[in-house]
Amino acid sequence: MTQQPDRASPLAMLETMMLIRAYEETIVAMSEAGTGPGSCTSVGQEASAVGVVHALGAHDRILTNHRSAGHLLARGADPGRMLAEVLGRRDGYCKGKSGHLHISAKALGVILTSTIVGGELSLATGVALSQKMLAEDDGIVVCFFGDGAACEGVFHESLNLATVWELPILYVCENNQWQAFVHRRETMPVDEVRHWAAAHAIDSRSVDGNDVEAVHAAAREAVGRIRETGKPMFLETLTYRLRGHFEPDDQSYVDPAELAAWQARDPIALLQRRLLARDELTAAQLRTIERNVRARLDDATLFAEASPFPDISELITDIYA
Amino acid sequence: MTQQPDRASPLAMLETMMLIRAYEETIVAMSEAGTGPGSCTSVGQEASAVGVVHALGAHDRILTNHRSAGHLLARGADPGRMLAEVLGRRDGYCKGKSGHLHISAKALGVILTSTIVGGELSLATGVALSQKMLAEDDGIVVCFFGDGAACEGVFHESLNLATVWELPILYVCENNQWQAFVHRRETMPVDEVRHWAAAHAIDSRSVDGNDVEAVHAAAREAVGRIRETGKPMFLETLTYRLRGHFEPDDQSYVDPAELAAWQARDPIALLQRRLLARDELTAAQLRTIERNVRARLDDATLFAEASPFPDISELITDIYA
Amino acid sequence: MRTITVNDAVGEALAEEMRRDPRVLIFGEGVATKRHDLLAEFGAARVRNTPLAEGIIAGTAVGAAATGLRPVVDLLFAPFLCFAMDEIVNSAGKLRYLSGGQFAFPMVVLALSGAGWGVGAQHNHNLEAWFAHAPGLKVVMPSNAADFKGLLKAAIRDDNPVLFFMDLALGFQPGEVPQHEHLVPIGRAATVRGGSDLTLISYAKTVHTCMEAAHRLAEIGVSAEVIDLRSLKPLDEGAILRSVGKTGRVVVVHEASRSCGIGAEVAALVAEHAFASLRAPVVRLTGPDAPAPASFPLEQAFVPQADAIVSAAMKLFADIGSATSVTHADFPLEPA
Amino acid sequence: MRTITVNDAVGEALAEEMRRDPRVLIFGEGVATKRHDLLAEFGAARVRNTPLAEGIIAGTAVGAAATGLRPVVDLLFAPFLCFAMDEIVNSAGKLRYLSGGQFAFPMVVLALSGAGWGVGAQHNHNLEAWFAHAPGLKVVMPSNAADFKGLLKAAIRDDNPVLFFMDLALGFQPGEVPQHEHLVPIGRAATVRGGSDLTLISYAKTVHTCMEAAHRLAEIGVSAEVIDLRSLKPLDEGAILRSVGKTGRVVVVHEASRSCGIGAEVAALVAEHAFASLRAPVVRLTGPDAPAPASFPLEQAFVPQADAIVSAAMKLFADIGSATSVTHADFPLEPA
Ligand SMILES: Cc1ncc(C[n+]2csc(CCOP(=O)(O)OP(=O)(O)O)c2C)c(N)n1
Ligand SMILES: Cc1ncc(C[n+]2csc(CCOP(=O)(O)OP(=O)(O)O)c2C)c(N)n1
Ligand SMILES: [Mg+2]
Ligand SMILES: [Mg+2]
Repeated sequence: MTQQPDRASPLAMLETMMLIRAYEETIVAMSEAGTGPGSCTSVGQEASAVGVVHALGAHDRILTNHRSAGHLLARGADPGRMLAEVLGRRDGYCKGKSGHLHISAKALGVILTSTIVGGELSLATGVALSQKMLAEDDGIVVCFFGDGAACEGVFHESLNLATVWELPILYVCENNQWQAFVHRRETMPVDEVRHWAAAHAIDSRSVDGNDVEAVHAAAREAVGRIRETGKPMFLETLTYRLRGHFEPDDQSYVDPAELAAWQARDPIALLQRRLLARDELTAAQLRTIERNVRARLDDATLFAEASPFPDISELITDIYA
Repeated sequence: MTQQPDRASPLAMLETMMLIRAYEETIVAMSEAGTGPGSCTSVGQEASAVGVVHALGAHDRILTNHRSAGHLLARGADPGRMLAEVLGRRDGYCKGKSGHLHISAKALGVILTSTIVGGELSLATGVALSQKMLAEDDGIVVCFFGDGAACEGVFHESLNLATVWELPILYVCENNQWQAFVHRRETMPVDEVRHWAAAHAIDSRSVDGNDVEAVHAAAREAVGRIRETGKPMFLETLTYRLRGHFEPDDQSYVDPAELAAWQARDPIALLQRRLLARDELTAAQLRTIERNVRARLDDATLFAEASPFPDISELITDIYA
Repeated sequence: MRTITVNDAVGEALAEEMRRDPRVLIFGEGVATKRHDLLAEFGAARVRNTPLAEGIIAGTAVGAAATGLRPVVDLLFAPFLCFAMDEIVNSAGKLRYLSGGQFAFPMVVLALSGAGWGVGAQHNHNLEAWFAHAPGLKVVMPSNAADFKGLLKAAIRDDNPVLFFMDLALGFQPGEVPQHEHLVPIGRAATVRGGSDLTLISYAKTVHTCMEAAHRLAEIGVSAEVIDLRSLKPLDEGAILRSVGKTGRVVVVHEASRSCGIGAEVAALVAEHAFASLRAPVVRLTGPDAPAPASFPLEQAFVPQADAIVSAAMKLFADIGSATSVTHADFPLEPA
Repeated sequence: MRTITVNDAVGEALAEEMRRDPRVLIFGEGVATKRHDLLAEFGAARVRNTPLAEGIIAGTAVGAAATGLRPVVDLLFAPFLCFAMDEIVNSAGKLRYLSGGQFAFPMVVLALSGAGWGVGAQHNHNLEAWFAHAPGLKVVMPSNAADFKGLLKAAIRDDNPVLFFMDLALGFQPGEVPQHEHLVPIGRAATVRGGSDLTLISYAKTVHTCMEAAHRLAEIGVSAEVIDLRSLKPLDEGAILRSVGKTGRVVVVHEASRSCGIGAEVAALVAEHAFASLRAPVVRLTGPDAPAPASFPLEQAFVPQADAIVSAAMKLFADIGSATSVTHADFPLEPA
């Protein structure tokens, strides 16, 4: 499985990150205007999503959770169909039945999104078992989850089974320091989930989750190792949830100093500054990307808002196969 | 909380261990004769039960599981009432409703025995919370469970909560190498559960579970530390299930060499040899203990078999408080 | 009397009971963050955030309840109870019995469910019937602010595990709540409207839909009695049978799915114990046997509506011999 | 035809389906140890022991089913399902729907329950109704060797999650099973005895109790039809309604507790859709609303007996007006 070289380029990653941000901002605007529902945005966590997903091959599979927009868009999901899903419309990836919380897109290999925190961890081992037993290639499984999910017992059950059965899974813990309205430090004795993972004899690392190049390098290495050994690995992206848990959220319970410190490390601004400084990006290019992204989101919004609601008869379809 | 000095003496511990063995042999004999049900015996694990329980004070509380006879007897439970319970009789600790799998004895501080593997781990934190918030003394909670239970996610949830809330719990993992019909090595990547426990920032140790003096020393130290700090500790007793999972069990799936090696380390024979060698026990004393224990079990059997079955009306009592 | 919302009624019940009894405490994911008034008044030992792990939250409550505390745990949305079933069903529900009565489990589990937020089936699943089917538990699901307050206070004082289900759509609904101490006994239904021709039986938000239907039925000359079950276990069988004994016609309405739901229990009870009084088929009007969709119009359609209740009721006055299936939105009977 | 035990029928079904379809695999705690014949024939990749963790066993099955495998998982005793509810109910049951039909979940969950081993309520709890109440699942619970085999094979071939409950007491019961390929469609009840005066409806081991009762009723001139539901979801509503249409009298019998059980669903169905045919109250005869005790005589008393069925049936021929409560062993209606 080879990577399209451009997917791995910092510029490609920047564009995807900016697309994700613009998408989430669109959702927030709709929610504020009362034309869309609340949602769990991935603002601040774009580097984690893009760094990992841009390191995957076409046959790899992804499981994700309630904060999935970044993973889906990085995988190439159409923002129009995603928005349509968020709005509960017929052209959404799940015909509007999911709404924003459990969007999956089988054709893109985005399998089994669960909004039960920990659900994705319980399912990932089975998807990896299929990869191992049925796949003709060396496809692996990436399972995205949060620091909160790591507190559910099924996190340990999943890692243990993956170890014992030697399943090709990259566990990506997006440690954004928050678990809904509870700070991570209230729920675990250490700062990094990787200590828990390592106890399962899994190769476990953490990386600056706001530095997309660092995430991408770590993910590429991990993916390569998993293809080679068939064994699971654990990668923790240390990042921050810059907006609240669920829109709207006034974040009154958040320490302003902590928030400000992480805002100063916004992953998109960080990459832009770095690329400008390295002369890999010009101000004009940046404006072009911005315009492209804006245009895609405008189209997406038009598409989504034009999509009709599902017919009431859909209430009882897709229950049984 | 001070210990009765004699409870801590090797001789006292030997006698309890022999009582437990005789009890389990009684159950096995009944089961073979068809006069009693099958059960999960603790044969081979007596040192673990006695070493720990003899280190506790009167206000400490115990939670245990399906393999609980040793813990109960070491705590001073009446073998007659235990046998009556196993036989489903009215004078059993639970009026015959439990049978052998979930015997609890509130008056002895043996709280909430669960035969759902992992159940005791999910309950221990609450009992410890009561000790911490309500108790006038420095009572602690001991939670006994097996290596299999450590595979349930709730093991990790329990240890994590105990750490985060600083609960006075001594977790005692009786690692007997078997999880029903599956060898421990098939279910975890390391030989000792303590590696999993340590990841929760809990002071975690393992000890030769067939050496009652070693277990007792480790338990006393742990109990003292918990009383001092209020924080949980983890103690693993490395031992072996000398009989099958549940009577009758031909152990055809067990490696005979492994079984023989552990039989050679039978905790009772080991202590007897050691005490005889140290001149702390004479052959005559040993015979006396044997006779005492035998007599207690004979009485217990008579008591249990004489106890009537509960009245059918008991089917619907004790459901609601 | 004064008017407060359901959410405020819940807050009052918690505060009053914590004030009254120092053994009462509350914990759960975000409880200390969200209920800062309780935290301020009762301190960090009695108002606790937890790690994100429903199993150990519930298990801790069970262990604490057995040994002298009276915990209330907030497990957020009903589907998350799926991670706490062992602790609630196998431990809290059974260990009193299995121990021969040595332990009691005075604890309350709070959980939200029902349509209204467009979050789909992993947040919205009406699971109350599961707990009515399991031994040793009590289950309540109120419909108005006064009952929320009075039943929650009673649940906290009860020596048994009580599942307290909160219909999400009711949270901001205002209602009159007595100023003084207000307790509602568990196990007692409320006849919220008297009537003589037929009985509408429901609980939670669909009680209001039944009231609307009853109002419309009155306009066309049909006198409908409306019973709000409030307690789903124990069920107030006397109140149900008395009403049916009078009216001879029943429509049971709830949002939860039909198969083995509370409506099945009520219908079966009536078919056995009020058979001689029955003048028409016992009709259930329930949510479909489907996961709850997120899409707004589908989510709305999931919930039984007053129109459907009125037309189901009207059919009961037709000739019995010709009485045919009346199910919500005419969904097929079989899932396949 | 030849006679084999229920356990052997299960073993045959597994072996035949694994032979037929390489995507079928089985795993669980001790599965590879206990089913060494399957291990020998199909190898360690398809017959696996697991760590002791029901949640991940079930979750792995769900993930595998969504992506091309057809797993069978053995979760041992039904109460252990409490550790796997999220995976079964929130994932397997809902993710097809929530994904707009993108995924299917062809998987089978095996679980034992029922009296007969004296192991108490944490091993013995008849939970089948929970899964009949949850969307997206199928539930079967056979009563004889042939149906065990035929339904298990059908369950493995079904593209949906199927809960396969095995009544513990039946394991060693012999029965005739066809030599050749034998499939029993899910969703179809069996009329195991024809009759005209009343219908006894049951499933699992109490089908045999109903047969015994029918036999005794025949001796006193009452012709009882006996229906073995076999599938609890989908329920064969047609078969139930046809029989009641003929007999006008129904007793539903099961070991599971009454409140919101399968019997409630059957009774409610009849009370709605066969009302005009009913000539007597619809009676349920069930296990008490109690945890299952270990003590032998209590455990036996937990299960509905033929005596009680006969006397419940006889009461249905008394004057309707005087029909009174007929519940198992005359337990009080309310739990309190
Ligand atoms: C089993 C379960 N418990 C609780 C919730 C409610 N909830 C949704 S997201 C969330 C926080 C999750 O934290 P984390 O896993 O760190 O992910 P993040 O939201 O930070 O991305 C909670 C508590 C849930 N959806 N599922
Ligand atoms: C949740 C649950 N799963 C499975 C079982 C069946 N079971 C009873 S004991 C046992 C093995 C337990 O192993 P371990 O915890 O090591 O205890 P041991 O029996 O070795 O003392 C199993 C699988 C159970 N009782 N509960
Ligand atoms: Mg987080
Ligand atoms: Mg073990």
